[in-house]
Amino acid sequence: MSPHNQSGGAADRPPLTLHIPEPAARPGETPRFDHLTFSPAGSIRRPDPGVAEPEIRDLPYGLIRVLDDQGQAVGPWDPGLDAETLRRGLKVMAQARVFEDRMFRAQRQGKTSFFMKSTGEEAIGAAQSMMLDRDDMCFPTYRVLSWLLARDYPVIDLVNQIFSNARDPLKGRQLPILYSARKYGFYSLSGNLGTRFSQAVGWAMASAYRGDTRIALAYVGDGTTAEGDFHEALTFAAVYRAPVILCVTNNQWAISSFSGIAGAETTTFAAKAIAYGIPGLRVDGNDFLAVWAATAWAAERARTNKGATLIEFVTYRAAGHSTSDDPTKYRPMDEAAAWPLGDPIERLKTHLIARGEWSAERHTQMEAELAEGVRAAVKEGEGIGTLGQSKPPVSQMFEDVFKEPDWRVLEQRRELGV
Amino acid sequence: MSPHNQSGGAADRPPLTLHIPEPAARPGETPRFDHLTFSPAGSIRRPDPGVAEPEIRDLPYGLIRVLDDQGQAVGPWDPGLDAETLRRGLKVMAQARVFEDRMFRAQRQGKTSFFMKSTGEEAIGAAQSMMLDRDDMCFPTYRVLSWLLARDYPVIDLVNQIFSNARDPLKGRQLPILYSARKYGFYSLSGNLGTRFSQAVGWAMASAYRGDTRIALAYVGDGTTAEGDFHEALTFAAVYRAPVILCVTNNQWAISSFSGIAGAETTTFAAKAIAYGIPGLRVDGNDFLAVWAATAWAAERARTNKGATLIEFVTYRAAGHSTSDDPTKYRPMDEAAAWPLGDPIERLKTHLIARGEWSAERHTQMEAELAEGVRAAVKEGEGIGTLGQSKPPVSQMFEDVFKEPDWRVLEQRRELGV
Amino acid sequence: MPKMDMIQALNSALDVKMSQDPDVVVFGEDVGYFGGVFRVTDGLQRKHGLKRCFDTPISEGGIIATAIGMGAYGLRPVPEIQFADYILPAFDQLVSEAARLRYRSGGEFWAPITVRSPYGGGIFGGQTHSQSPEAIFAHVTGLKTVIPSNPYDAKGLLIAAIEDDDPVIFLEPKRIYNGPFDGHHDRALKTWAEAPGSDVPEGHYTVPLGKAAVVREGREATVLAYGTMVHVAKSGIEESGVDAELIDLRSIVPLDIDTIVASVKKTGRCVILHEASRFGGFGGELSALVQERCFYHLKSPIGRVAGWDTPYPHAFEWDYFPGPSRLAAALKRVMED
Amino acid sequence: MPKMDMIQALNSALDVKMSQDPDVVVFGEDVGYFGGVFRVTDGLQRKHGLKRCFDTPISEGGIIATAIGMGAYGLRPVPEIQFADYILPAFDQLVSEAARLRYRSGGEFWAPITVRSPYGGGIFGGQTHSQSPEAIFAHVTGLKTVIPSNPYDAKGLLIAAIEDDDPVIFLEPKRIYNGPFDGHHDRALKTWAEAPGSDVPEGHYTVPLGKAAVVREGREATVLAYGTMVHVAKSGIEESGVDAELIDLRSIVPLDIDTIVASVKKTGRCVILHEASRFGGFGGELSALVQERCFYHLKSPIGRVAGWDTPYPHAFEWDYFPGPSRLAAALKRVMED
Ligand SMILES: Cc1ncc(C[n+]2csc(CCOP(=O)(O)OP(=O)(O)O)c2C)c(N)n1
Ligand SMILES: Cc1ncc(C[n+]2csc(CCOP(=O)(O)OP(=O)(O)O)c2C)c(N)n1
Ligand SMILES: [Mg+2]
Ligand SMILES: [Mg+2]
Repeated sequence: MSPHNQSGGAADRPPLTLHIPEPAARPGETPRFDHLTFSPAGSIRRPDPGVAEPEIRDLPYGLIRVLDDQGQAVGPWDPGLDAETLRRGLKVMAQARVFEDRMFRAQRQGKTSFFMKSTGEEAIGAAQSMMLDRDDMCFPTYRVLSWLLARDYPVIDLVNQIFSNARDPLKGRQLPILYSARKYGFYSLSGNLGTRFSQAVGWAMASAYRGDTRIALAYVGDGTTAEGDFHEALTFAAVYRAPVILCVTNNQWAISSFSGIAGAETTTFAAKAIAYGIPGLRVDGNDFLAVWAATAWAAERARTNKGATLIEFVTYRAAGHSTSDDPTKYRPMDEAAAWPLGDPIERLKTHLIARGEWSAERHTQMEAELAEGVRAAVKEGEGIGTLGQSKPPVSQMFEDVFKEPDWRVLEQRRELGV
Repeated sequence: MSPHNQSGGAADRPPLTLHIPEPAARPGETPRFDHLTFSPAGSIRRPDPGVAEPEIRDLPYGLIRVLDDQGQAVGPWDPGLDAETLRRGLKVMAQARVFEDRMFRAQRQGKTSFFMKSTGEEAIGAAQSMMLDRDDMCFPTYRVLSWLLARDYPVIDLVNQIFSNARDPLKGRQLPILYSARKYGFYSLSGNLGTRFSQAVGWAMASAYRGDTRIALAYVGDGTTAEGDFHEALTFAAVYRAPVILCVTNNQWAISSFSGIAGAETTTFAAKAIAYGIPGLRVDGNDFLAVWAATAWAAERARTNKGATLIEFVTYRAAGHSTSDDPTKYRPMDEAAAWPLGDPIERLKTHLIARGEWSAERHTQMEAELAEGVRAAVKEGEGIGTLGQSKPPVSQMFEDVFKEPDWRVLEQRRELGV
Repeated sequence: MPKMDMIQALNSALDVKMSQDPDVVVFGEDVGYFGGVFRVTDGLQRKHGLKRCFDTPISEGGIIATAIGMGAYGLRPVPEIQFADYILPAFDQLVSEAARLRYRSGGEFWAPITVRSPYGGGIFGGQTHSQSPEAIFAHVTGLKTVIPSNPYDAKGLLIAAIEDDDPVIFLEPKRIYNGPFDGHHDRALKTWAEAPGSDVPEGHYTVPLGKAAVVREGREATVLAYGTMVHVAKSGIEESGVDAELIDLRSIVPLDIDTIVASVKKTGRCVILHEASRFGGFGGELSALVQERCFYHLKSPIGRVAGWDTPYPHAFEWDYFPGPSRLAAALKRVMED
Repeated sequence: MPKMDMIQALNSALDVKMSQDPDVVVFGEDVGYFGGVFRVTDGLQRKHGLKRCFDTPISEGGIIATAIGMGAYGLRPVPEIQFADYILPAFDQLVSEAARLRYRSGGEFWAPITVRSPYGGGIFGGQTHSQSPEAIFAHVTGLKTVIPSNPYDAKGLLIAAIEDDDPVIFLEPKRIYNGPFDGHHDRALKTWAEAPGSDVPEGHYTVPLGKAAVVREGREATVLAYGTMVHVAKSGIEESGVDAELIDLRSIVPLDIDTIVASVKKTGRCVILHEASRFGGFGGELSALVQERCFYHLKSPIGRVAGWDTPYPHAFEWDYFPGPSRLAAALKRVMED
């Protein structure tokens, strides 16, 4: 007999049990966020961006915040931005919110097939778009409309894309909001999750290969971190020290599943950086200043050939997942209101007012102007046509499969008579 | 103008450069391992297996070792095994080495198509196979022959599989050494890397789902950790607290690429555990006692519903990658000899001799007996036939595609006349 | 007998099997508490418990790998992939592992998994919520691929798939979840209650894999279809005025070659209809098989009507979708030739 | 003109392009210092530098994703996947991303990548070093798939693929890397030096994608083949005694339909030969196309000779491999029918 089972036969052992994570609260229950750590604003040290990774393995477990509960900017991460910049950020965020509310209704009115909002998460795209260079490239998710708005992407082009009408810049080929806007540093979106995260690394490697100065930024949601692409992106980014900022937008939910199903029951997403020996920052995603500061830190690292940074933005998906979703089916109705990090627009507004650089009146007026601008753009888009009433020429269905069409496409065009 | 490019236009920036990791030494150079940390034997603390993960985030950066340079077992990880068990382990390792050397030659003699050795890594499969229960399941790589030998898998069956002959237990369908041995707790191997790592998690979840007591063990090589499957395995294991031990056999090389290409230039594979909030142990893979102890620790955790552990075994692939490989093309000829953790067989032998439980003579005699046993089995296998001279009935090519053949297979059998 | 739509029928199949067999376990993205984005797993977690119907990380590769491991242990996992477009990250697990496990292990291990996934177009889902990937599965030795076209079949086939000891890709035509869409997108959608195939027994029954159904008998031509296209074919045949026999393949692997060949030998003409893009699609295999076995009976070339060889385009849904008129035109063509 | 084998010709293509175009970058598992397990990238790192030919992590998904990102930036990446069996972990990146990027972005982004990968059987590589996955790529709108059969074409096609602005899957029949294997495994392997197609110019030239080659003219039947099977077809035709025309497709997407149709219209008979398993293989599409376009010229059913519908089995290499005798038998069958 071989000396197996030294530790006792199976018979003595207690039965195993399968653990299935469950969120703290379901509909009808009181919202709770005690599984999350929220460090006080200003409490996390800001190491030099050139710091070696072993020195900062605590950072993924803290929460970098600049704006405190009174709207003051505090601590070492305060990026010291001027009021002009902040007002611009505020406007971009407010515009995103107004636009999305409007288009959500348009979808409900049957003007398009589908829509998604970024409510509560507007600070992320806005601050990062403003902070980075024009020729850097963002590999977006569907929740970073504010990136485009911060770069003055024409609202009418958004509307036309969403309506898939004759002026749709994507020629009727894409689901609403899956924009592509090369000139605005906004890579082609697609419905499948995760796959562009690793492409961003390749893009950044190409910039480094050429000896250029452009860096890349990429997003995934908390849920999407579980895809293999996430790991591949981090691995390649770390191995080749790619100049890329890899961001996890942890909005607590992935459609109906909470962040614990994605692996955050007992740890943070920022901590995933440690696996790869790169810095991981955990940042208040509803704090425009903290987002900016963390991005600037990571960008400096990238631009000085120190390689990639992983940033987790802690935020909350205040709206439903999409127009196809009803979040009251799986989480407390008032969970958004209970979210401890508040609303990014309110927080920046409060800060500006506290600085004497903004007022409730100016805010109201700004919102009215933004609403008017959006209304005008939507009207213009409706004039061209909503989904089904207007579309690009059907020949566009057959273009761009390849650079040059092959006989199949030519024959099939003939068959359809277009 | 929007306030972009605050941090300066691209023109001011220094050019980026692409970093490509390179090993410390190439052919003709002096072997160097200074990128690795080797803690002294006995120096790493042994926390209670029930410990919470945040308490042990230092462990992935140390190296758990029991046998010191004099062959003494030292420190808290000493599993306190009796000499009988250790002699058995020694024998299994020696048998693996003798067998592989013999079959490597057989391949060179044209008796089969392909072969791979585990030289220098025998302690891992041997200790883990002996330590775990008979009804636990190993999801192997092609370098854990010692697992099977430790469970007395018949050598003749190995030989027949390698020769793909009429008695091949896998019916001629698999490349040599891609064994499957359910009764021996050895899951079906396949040529594609990584994919079984995540299946092991499902297997372990099934055991927990049923309330059984069986746990799973899975291996990947250092190179294979870069596959998406690795991340998926760790994610599911962590989320569902699966009773599984996930092992990375870091033998420094992946065919011709060194561990830095897999992401270990500035960190360890064990540290990947931190990303998932599970324990990560970094263990001397050439130290039979350390392998045993770490496995026992992780098994206890798994069996008490504390979930998964990631173990990195630091070892060295002393032979070429396979019979198709010539390692002198890409690494120093004498790198194996310079490996700081020595040879697992020599180290256990020295320990047993130091304990007065073994002798050089007994060792020589054992090796002779093992060689004789292997020779006899190979002879027997050759009697049945080597590759091309003997094979299972051709009808076996058509069996087991599905449980029941469909008309395609039936027709094609008829067409081939079998 | 109760009336069920496709979703209810599929839900009932899962419920029946979970009630009968403790080894049946259901998981996937949003399938647990929420009950699935298409509601197919609605109520199963509440009824059968957290561990028998649960949410997974967004990791299709991980979902299928986990299912294979569970299947190898002895369970009968029924993972859901939220959209068939998202099976691709798990393609390697399906092809290199699930499909090959029994063969390569000499029969020691196998993966009795049933991968459910909504597929197909017609819902303005754009490029990644509309695709029909069945051809790439059909080519993989060791995988079965099943596609129901009505509630009765959906339930019976799903139960058969779960009970099958081989890996089954179970593609659910999402366009007909709620009613038998016949391609006339400008008309009101019929409900299942008014349509055949919606009388669904509450309890256990199976529809065997590998048996096609002759949905409409005819003498002049044979139409081969599956999924949503069965309904499109019905209305296309009507529009054409051709007395065509309509065969609902129900499973493409195993394929009911006998029923196909018997029909084409009778009619002498054949049109194949599928949503997937045409080139390299499953229609090619069907055409080749029919041609090989019925060559001397064929009066005209076998026709194929399919999606165009482009990605699936949002605004051009109805230009892309192979609707009844395109089938009718093809039928007329095979009659003229 | 120098004589080259396939490996030398492919290496030369890479070298030529790397010398001409700084945007061409080569990477993959073991391709850097070592030069690739089949030696196709041998010497490129030494000559062109560490950054232009380098090793990658073992992560096919990551390799292709990285290549796509680089391609979108403006480079022309030529990633290697060590064996075509291992493309599958990258299948999603190829299908959902590389193939669709140009279309979905309205032409703003595209992925000018060339994915090289050794494929096919005949080397006792067992299940996962022998497969022929071309059919699943051929079905993907937006991907091109190229398969050379001799050194001259290999170099010219690879250069054309690298210069092409669309994603190209470049499958290298590994069985003929060193010589034109004709399926007679019991005879000594010919070297390329003795065979046609081995005179390979040192410098730049292209063989256009989408142009088949008529390798042998014939009057009685048409044989369609690619890769290793071109050589098998030659010897199978000889064995059959049939005066068959042999067409080497060279690329299956784009497909040279005109050459195929012209030949079958001339001969009236057709046999398709490929290594991949038969059901759902690319032979189905070819058969369907030929049947659709040449129906009234066909004198007998189109034949298909292919791998059996089983996984690729180690010991049964030559029972599985569709060798010359199986082709000869099929040719005789189409002549008799
Ligand atoms: C590969 C893939 N799998 C599944 C889906 C379906 N799906 C769309 S969004 C979503 C949830 C994503 O959650 P998260 O990553 O947290 O992003 P969030 O929506 O919260 O911003 C899922 C499962 C998909 N689009 N792609
Ligand atoms: C999916 C996949 N990709 C690539 C290969 C080719 N390959 C076989 S072994 C190997 C190296 C593996 O290295 P590692 O994981 O370190 O294991 P080791 O051989 O060192 O034990 C490679 C690249 C493969 N078999 N499967
Ligand atoms: Mg989320
Ligand atoms: Mg290794």
